[in-house]
Amino acid sequence: MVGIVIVSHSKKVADGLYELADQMTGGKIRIGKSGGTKDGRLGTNVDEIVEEIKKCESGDGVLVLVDLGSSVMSAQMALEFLDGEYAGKVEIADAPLVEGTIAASVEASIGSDILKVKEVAEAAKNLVKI
Amino acid sequence: MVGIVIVSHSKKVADGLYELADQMTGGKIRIGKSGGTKDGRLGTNVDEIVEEIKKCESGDGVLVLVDLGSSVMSAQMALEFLDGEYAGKVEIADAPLVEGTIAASVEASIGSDILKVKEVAEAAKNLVKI
Amino acid sequence: MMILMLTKSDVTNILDVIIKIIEDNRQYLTDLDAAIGDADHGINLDRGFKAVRDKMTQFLDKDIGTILKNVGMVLVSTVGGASGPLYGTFFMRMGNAVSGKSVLDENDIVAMFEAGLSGIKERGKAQFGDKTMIDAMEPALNELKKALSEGRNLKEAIGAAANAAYNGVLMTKDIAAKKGRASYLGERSIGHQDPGATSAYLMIKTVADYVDKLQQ
Amino acid sequence: MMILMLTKSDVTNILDVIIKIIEDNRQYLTDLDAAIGDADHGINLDRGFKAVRDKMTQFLDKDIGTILKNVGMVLVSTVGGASGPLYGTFFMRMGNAVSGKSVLDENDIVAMFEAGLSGIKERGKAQFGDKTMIDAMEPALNELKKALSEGRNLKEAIGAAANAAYNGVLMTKDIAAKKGRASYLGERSIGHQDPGATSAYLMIKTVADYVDKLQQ
Ligand SMILES: Nc1ncnc2c1ncn2[C@@H]1O[C@H](COP(=O)(O)OP(=O)(O)O)[C@@H](O)[C@H]1O
Ligand SMILES: Nc1ncnc2c1ncn2[C@@H]1O[C@H](COP(=O)(O)OP(=O)(O)O)[C@@H](O)[C@H]1O
Ligand SMILES: [Mg+2]
Ligand SMILES: [Mg+2]
Ligand SMILES: [Mg+2]
Ligand SMILES: [Mg+2]
Repeated sequence: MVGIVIVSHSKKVADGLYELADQMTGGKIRIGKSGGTKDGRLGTNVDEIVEEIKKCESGDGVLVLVDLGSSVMSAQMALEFLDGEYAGKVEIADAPLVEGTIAASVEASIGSDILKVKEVAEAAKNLVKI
Repeated sequence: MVGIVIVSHSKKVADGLYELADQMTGGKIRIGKSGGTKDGRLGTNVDEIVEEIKKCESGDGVLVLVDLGSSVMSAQMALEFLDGEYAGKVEIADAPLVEGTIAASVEASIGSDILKVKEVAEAAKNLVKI
Repeated sequence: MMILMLTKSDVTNILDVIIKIIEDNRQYLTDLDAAIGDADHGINLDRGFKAVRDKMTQFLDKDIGTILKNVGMVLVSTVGGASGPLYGTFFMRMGNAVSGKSVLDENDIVAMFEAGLSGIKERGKAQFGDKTMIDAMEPALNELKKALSEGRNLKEAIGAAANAAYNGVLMTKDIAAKKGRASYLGERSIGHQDPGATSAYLMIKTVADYVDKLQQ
Repeated sequence: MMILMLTKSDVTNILDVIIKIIEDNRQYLTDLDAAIGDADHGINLDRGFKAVRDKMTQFLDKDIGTILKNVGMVLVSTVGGASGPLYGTFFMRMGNAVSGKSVLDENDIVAMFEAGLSGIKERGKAQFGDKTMIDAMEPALNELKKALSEGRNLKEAIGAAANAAYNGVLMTKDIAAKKGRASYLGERSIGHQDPGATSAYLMIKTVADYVDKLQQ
């Protein structure tokens, strides 16, 4: 199963979104989360992103979802820091954080591959809410 | 100034996103939040949404941002429960929660009107992150 | 020939049984939701109807319309999931349709069901066949109207409506969800019974069973 | 004629001063960020450079390239904002450009600055004129190269680079942000000085002042 890693500037956002996604997938997939800096400020934590990706990789790849501008850069750095065994297995979605994470988590839980999971996450942009 | 109300199924997501938006706007605008049910489950709380909208209305209207499907319905019910004085002053954005909230909060903080703030929130759909 | 009417105490008795039935099916409805949603439908409704039970004394002296409206308001305030605004709107609209009344005849029952269902459709923008509670409710309403127009009595008509609701529930197994959380699964939701259709059936069945036991 | 070279201890001395300068300007940089961002740039950098200070002993025995790479890694791990990956990449790429060296000549300095700046551009996909740290760095690099090619010495060239960086900072006041958080403000960011360009200037100025005091 594809793993999902949630990256936010806020630990609360990451923790809460984890709960929402986990509730929808009932433990079927691995979901990681990194929010806030090591010392508890609003911001991102590259080392933690690396660790969470490792925890969530079970052979089928990991999709990373991010919130604001600099979390993309932090996620990209995390990918560069990962060993060669992860090369090409981890993708960052160009998707809205909450909506993309829920959609991607459900898609991963039905066993879709990483490209499909990423596609579904990115399609969450076009979600019509009203 | 236009007020912003964040509606999520998760109290943590609402609280964390509030902090992110407040950090970006430095107290210049009123930001409300409602996450989770009255008894602390994942879900929405219509009464709290009503209260938060009231707290955030200072004459220029309030934009409500929502996460998943049923939070739209809850926000719509909240609008129906509001007294006549709020009629036409409160809008729900068809926007991604995190990205829309940040963009809308900044836009509100520079004094834009509710239609412009809503437009900016909804344009966050097209944000290219990568 | 006697015509069966529902009194205010019939309505509150039915509500009491619904509260009980939802409590009994709390786990079942939650398990159905675990398969295609977020595993909370039974928890949500039980929380809502327990709140109705707790607040009931506050509006028990009112007319049927006001009672139903208040039931709806309590559900909206306490359920927390999509079923909150949906069933909340259902009960509020039913209440509006029979506002001020202390007995309900066949026409009232049809009118309130019709008003409630259109409230749900307006609120959730779903249609029959989207794998939602509407898939139980709409066939039930149609069957109720058909049976009454064919001259069958209220007991028979509500019984037939409950059967139609049941068939609607079964149908939800064969279709893909187009609304609500199950729609994230798309085609993968086929094979699973919709929790909201199931709870709607349970409520309609409760009414049918209650009415069936009334003396005509 | 003597040619000015930077030794390893020059590099670590400069780092020490940068740590101090960032600490001294923590509030100033944060206030600049409050106007057009999220009021944390000074806090972010101070946190990062304090961590550099704390970890410095762990790599002080290494060559200049390794030291700079480690500085970059520490910044990436501890800063927390956009400036973390950006300055982190800057120092890491500088380190790579002078890997194994224990003294730096003019060519090394140009090469490392060039490598660092292109790292920032790759990482953040911003260009000169987007109201970012690049607006201080790119004119500084261009001026450094120009001055050296005109035969001016390193002191003069780095001094000129620092002036160019300062003009770049001033320019950020007149333009709208296209990258980073300030871009949410669009045209409304005009009139405000970019915090990242300011911190970049402070670092370049630190190098210039240090080099200026060296005996040629
Ligand atoms: N838009 C809608 N219209 C009608 N019914 C819906 C709609 N969305 C969801 N439902 C019904 O609500 C049920 C789920 O309710 P519940 O689990 O309490 O809410 P949530 O999905 O928010 O957790 C679904 O099984 C479905 O029958
Ligand atoms: N894409 C980018 N490319 C180059 N520099 C950038 C970019 N995004 C932001 N910056 C710089 O980073 C500075 C903000 O840094 P900081 O406040 O530490 O990060 P954050 O914006 O995440 O809070 C800006 O003033 C700008 O100079
Ligand atoms: Mg549910
Ligand atoms: Mg739910
Ligand atoms: Mg900042
Ligand atoms: Mg920041």
